[in-house]
Amino acid sequence: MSDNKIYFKFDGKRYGGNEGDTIASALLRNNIKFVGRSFKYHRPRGIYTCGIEEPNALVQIINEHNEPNVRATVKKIYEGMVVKSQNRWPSLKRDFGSINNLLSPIFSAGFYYKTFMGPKGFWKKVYEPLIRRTAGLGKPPKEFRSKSIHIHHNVDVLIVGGGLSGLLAAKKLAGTDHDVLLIDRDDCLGGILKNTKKIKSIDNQRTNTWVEKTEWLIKNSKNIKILKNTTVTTYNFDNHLVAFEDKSVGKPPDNIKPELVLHKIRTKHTILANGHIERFISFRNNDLPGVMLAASFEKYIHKYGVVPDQNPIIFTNNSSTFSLLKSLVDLGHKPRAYVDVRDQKKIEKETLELLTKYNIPLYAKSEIEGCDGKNGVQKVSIRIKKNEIIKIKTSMLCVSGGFNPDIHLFTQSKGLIKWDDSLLTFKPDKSYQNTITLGSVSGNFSYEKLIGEINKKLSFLQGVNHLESTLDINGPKKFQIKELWETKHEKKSFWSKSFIDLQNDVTTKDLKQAILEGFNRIEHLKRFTTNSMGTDQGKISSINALGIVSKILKKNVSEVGTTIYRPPYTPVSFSAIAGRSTYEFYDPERKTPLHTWHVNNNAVFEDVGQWKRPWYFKKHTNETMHEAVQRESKQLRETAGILDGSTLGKIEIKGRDALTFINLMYTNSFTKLKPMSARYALMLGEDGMVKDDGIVCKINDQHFIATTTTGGAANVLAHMEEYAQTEWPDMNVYMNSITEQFATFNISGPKSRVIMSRVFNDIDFSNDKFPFMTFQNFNYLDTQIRILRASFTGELGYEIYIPPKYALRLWQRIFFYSRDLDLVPYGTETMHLLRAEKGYIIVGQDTDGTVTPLDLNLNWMIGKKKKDFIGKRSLTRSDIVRENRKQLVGLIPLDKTYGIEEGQHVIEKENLSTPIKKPVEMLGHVTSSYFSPTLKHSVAMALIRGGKRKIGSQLYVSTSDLNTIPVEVVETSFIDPKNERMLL
Amino acid sequence: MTIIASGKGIEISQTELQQILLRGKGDGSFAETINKEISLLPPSDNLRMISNDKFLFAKQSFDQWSLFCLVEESNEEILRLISSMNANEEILASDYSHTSCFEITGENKNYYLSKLTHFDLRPKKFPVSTMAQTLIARIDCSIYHLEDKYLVTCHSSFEDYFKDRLQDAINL
Amino acid sequence: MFIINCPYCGERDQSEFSNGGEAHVARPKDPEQINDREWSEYVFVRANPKGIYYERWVHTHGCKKWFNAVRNTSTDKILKVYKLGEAPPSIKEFKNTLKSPSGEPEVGSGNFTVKKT
Amino acid sequence: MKKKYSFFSILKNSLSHNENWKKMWRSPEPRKFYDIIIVGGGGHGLGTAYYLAKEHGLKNIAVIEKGWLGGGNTGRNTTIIRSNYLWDESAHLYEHSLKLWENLSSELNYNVMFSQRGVLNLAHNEHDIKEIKRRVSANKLNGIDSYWADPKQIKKLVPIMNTENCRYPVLGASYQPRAGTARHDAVAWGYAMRADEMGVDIIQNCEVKKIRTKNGKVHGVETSKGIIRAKRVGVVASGHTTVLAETAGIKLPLQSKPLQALVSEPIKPVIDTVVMSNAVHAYVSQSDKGELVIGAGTDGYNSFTQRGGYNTIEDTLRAIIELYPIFGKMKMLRQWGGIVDICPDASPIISKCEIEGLYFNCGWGTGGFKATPGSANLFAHTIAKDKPHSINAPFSLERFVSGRLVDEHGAAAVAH
Repeated sequence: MSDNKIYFKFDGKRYGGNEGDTIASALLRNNIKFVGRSFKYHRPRGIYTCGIEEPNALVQIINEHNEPNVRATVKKIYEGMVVKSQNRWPSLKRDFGSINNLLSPIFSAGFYYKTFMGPKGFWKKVYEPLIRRTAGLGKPPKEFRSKSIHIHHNVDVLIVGGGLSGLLAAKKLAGTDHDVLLIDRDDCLGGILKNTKKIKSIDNQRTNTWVEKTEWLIKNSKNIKILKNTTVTTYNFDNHLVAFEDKSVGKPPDNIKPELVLHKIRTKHTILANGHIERFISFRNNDLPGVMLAASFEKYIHKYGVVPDQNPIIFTNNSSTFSLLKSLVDLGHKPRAYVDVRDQKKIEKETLELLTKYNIPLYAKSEIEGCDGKNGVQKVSIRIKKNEIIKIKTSMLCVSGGFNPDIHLFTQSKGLIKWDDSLLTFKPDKSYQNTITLGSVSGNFSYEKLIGEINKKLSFLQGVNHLESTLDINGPKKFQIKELWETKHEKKSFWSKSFIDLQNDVTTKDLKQAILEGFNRIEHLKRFTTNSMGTDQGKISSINALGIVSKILKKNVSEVGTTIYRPPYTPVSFSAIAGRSTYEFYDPERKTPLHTWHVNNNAVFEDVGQWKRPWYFKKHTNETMHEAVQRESKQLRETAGILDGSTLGKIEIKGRDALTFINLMYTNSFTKLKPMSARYALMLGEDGMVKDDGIVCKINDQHFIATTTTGGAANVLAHMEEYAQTEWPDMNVYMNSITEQFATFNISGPKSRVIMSRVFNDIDFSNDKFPFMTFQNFNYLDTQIRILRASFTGELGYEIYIPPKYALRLWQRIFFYSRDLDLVPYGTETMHLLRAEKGYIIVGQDTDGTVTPLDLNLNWMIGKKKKDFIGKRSLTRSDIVRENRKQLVGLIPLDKTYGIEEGQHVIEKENLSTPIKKPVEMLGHVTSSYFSPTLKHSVAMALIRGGKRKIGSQLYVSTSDLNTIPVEVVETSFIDPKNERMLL
Repeated sequence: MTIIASGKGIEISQTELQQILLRGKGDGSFAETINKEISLLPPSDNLRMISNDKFLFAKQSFDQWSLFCLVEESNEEILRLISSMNANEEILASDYSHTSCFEITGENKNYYLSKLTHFDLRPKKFPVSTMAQTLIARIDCSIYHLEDKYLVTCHSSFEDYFKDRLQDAINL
Repeated sequence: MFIINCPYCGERDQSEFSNGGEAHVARPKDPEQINDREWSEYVFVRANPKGIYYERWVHTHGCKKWFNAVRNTSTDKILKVYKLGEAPPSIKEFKNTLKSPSGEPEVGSGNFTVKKT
Repeated sequence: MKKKYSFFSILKNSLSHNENWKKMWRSPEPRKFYDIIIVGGGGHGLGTAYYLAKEHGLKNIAVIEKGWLGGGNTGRNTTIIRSNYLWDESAHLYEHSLKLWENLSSELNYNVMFSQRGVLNLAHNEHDIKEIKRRVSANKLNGIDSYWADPKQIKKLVPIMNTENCRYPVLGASYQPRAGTARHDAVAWGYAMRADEMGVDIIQNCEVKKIRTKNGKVHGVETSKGIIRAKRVGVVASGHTTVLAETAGIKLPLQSKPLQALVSEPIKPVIDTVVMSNAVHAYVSQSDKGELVIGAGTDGYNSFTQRGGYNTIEDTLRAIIELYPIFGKMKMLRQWGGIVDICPDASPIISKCEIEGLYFNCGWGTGGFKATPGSANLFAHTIAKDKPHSINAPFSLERFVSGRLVDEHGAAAVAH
């Protein structure tokens, strides 16, 4: 075929469409009207609208995404697109689920709350699986990592909607100092100018010409940016709006370019010019394919050049359908009938003239009772008098039940709305934010007044242009409507239905039943019937539901109120909201200056916060973690080991009052600590619970360097800053995070002194010159390093602090100088094992936010003479001084071949019944447990009730398979309790 | 200076700059101590930057400044500077030279950065010779508006991630 | 996501800040002198009003400075921002500010969208 | 007259075109005096009234609700139910509740669709593993069905989960098979209906403005429908509890924060288990309608606007597609916020206070829905007997003074 058609498949059959066609317009072009099945009753459904408000025509696109629930009325076709109808099996025409329609009388509103309750176990095994099988519309999508980006805008004015009002507003702002963003959800600007015949000309120009010229003017104004194919979905506080732009209009998806762009807009003023949405009327079988909203029908004609049907019946309760009538007759098509609810006297003369001129039957003061047909409209019943119904054959019925200003965004902004008795709808009343509504969204349905409205409402903006335009309007100038929400059925039947929510299959009967059962509040009604909870959020029907309900309750609609319009305006894909900070960019990997060395030396990494830390180093590919850790630990205690400790937090603290400050932040006292000495320090929260620990180095009374845990680094600095700024602003103290300015190596083991002396041959590392818990600064190459003698392993040890640039070189130098000494690089797991052997705690493992220093036997770390420090007062509360609190103890299995599992509980009972029926009394839990390669048995720490007094006694530890292991309660220091190795 | 990405009216390069993070009261004694060392008075207006041919000096908040060496100094000299400043007990000067620095130039730099940050880069809100601390690509950054470019700094542990994000954004 | 006007950095998105709870709760000068109940009130109890709230914020992803703000917790409107050490503005200053976005009850939430007539 | 629901009642009503259903509850005008007033018509409040009438045989009870029944957090949560809490006190409380859930539909003769589809709490790092293993062990010894699941078992339960190729791989999980979800609205409606049948007055659209006290005793409440006297008043007003407590001069250690949730468009079933993750913060289940129900984290500031930060929604969906890449093309249908009242130790308060006859049930934070029947049942006991049940005794106000907190922060971070 040599035409320039775009070919796509729908349910396996190939069709051609035009460029710019949506799936819906292309299907209509091919005379396909039946496109899907409904949610609950599996009734045949067609194309109801021509846009975002579509409740029915949801399809699945079969491609790399398998995107479900795509609105056929929005999504544009591309060459080779494969489209499938949803919620039917095995095929659209023969659908097994349509049996539900027969059962519909018992599937009444909320029926599931009243049954499926017994017998016991049936809900889980029988009913729910059955219900779940019927769940959902489309099938799950496939994994496809599309690239969606976010773009932030900071502007002065945002205009939502590039239709007539939006364009005029933009014109008013063109060339001014305001930064303006104009957004339209269509692929072209113009709105009703493009979609209807409502305006004949503007300033004596054809509407299309006017739109083009205006767009050109806006584009050249430099202060206005236009975004098309972009839908504003969310209106947050402080004029923060979110919109998504479809970048793949008419293109298949790829994962190279962004498919969707999420625009996050912060603006000073928001102009909502986003128009209105036509609503329907409920009548019998108002869901049949072939029923379509009138303005949508007209949009297909003008925007897509498709006439869905040449001789439809038009059914209206208002003046707007003139435009559709005019569009049809101008093309030489003749509607089969024009049904108007209103009295002939009330129908506008322009409409009457057209009807007469083209000899179109008018049924005034009449209504559609219903329509019939298999898989589509074939016959329409018109109630022309109270008891007289006539039937006319037709395949399409165009309905207009009036218009709703599209107030979704306005209410999201928390603006107040009010009911308008002449328009029979809600319209904006009072803005809450800097929000201006223009045109039909503001409830102004009269084009004559539009220029005046815009000039008036935007005059407060500085330096704006004065608009002077003349609009030549086709047909009735004033919008007129008569209330009609629902028409009466001819006969009462179990199966006849008028729908109020097409997507969720909610009927007007359901509404009545809900009210009968007491759900007379609109939110209850919504939740009980699921009305307006579909993917369209009841855009064409929710006001109708209010109309029907208020009639039943005999209240006015304002009293009934609306449900809350919840963002987003229209569904937005998760990946668009997530943006680029996902997949490979989900969260940063923080790397130490030695990261590459670790990778090259077969480190297996552990995630500690955002940091990547070597967990252990694999000596050879078959080495297990246990083997590696045992090897590393053993080696270190025999010779020496080196750990990359660069992730530990480091805070430099300085100021006249630094000493006072440090004394308040930590439990320990630093007053008597000599300069160039260090102390292991505990930090508490104000609740007295251990928050962090680390080593604090005192340079002098005005200058300290504190280290923190890796995970606690940011919090500790923030904690210090908070107290310094808010509680003691008069204290002269400053702190900088220097975590990233120094790499840290921890070298420990009996050979560490030899290694250090070889690497730094001009430094005296002897016990006298370099005692435990002191530090010194040295020049190294052209920089400075700091060496601290400290240990977390219980062995002789040193910590080196060096600027990152020099780190790798020094690290390699250390290995070079210790090549005959079996220096072993070790990771965090070995560090944990070694410190556990020594009985040192890890904050966050041996503590959990409920542990005080007293519970940890760390009373010695509390500066007794200090009047105050953070958390001190809490330590004397009644529950904190209770003797029977959980206290840290050591555990050793009586049978040394048994391992103790971390996280298991310490109990007094030897035997556990299985299954456990009655709670077993637990004394506490195992916080740390490792197999000690040095001692050749498990060593564990546990927090147990009254632990201090239980030392020496025998207890049991549970296992994950609910056995127990007898253990002895011991002190926590398993190795070298006298610290001889460390002080070597 | 290494170019890490370019095209579409943007060029991003990585650079190394010696930097000192200064804390202090900002009073006369503070200014004097600093001035003695670098012959430049610290800017007194918040978020302001001043510079001479050797230094760029930015005030980050009421008690915090960052000082960049525009001409590379010897390391010893930087350490000497820091230690002289620290001699004043009411000043904390920390060597911040191990911070990752990027320069972003080109006429589309604002549009480009709008893919990575909500920060309002319009010249009327973020004029030349001012600085800001904000989030770019979810990372804490400082951004300095120089005549025709932005200087962006972040902690070096985030460097790989940040670079990847910078490159990614240019392509999308 | 509202905007907070950091006294040092200017207007920034709320996502750059962390909230520090009620403002003007001074740490007891001499904690040893107060009883357990008073101490527990200091540690655990903070005001939680619906309406005008004096609170603390810190510009976590900016200058890291703390400051105070007056915000209406039923509208999330920040009515005033002031530096630490500055005297708190009198509550009278906010008498005429909007109590809620949509005239909802002061105690209840309601979340009305329709104007009550 | 007692309403009896069954398949036959549905069939019978369908034959009369569903035009003869009875009202589920009355809409009475408030009386001048009640023995007991429950403030707050959510699941907890309605349930409290139900148990007061049913288990304690008390009469002359009113539930006063400022809006509509179940319109607060009852109707805004993500409906997760589980009892695998760390501390004994919490485990007993939530297990008590879970047991009541298991029989609730039949007890109320109203299907609350308690669906025991199991809950997974994921571990993404060594610290998570340690925390979860400890919790699983504690649960087991407390007689709660709780298991450690390795990545293979997780993958079997949730094949769509990305356990390996992500920033924080899934290293394991706790699994509680008896946990699950329920239809949140139905719980409120079911309790309301049965409480109403026993004579409880349910008064909607009536806002309590003040709790009246006299000489240290509760005296009644001031409402938008006038003063109503009462001997005892139980406050179950979630986010607004502090506002009410303040009117009686009581300061509670609670902060009200926004918590958001969202649902996707409905799709055919693809995930049958409830999955929660702390480190990759999001929780998800799929409703019987096919929507993915997704919960976010709380925002860090106090607010009564029922609206949170958009960045929180963004972070939640980043986490969701990190764990379930196939959801990239799912669409968010609705998002909303609730106001949660959070205690410093992330555990609730079910307690008397220094005013005689005034009781509080609050501080459920992000996890109150699961506790609905248990909380209601124990609160009813506390009010009826004027002293706590042994299960809720640890959840007193006094614990903040003594320091005997029930710190569930570990669990609370995922306690939704």
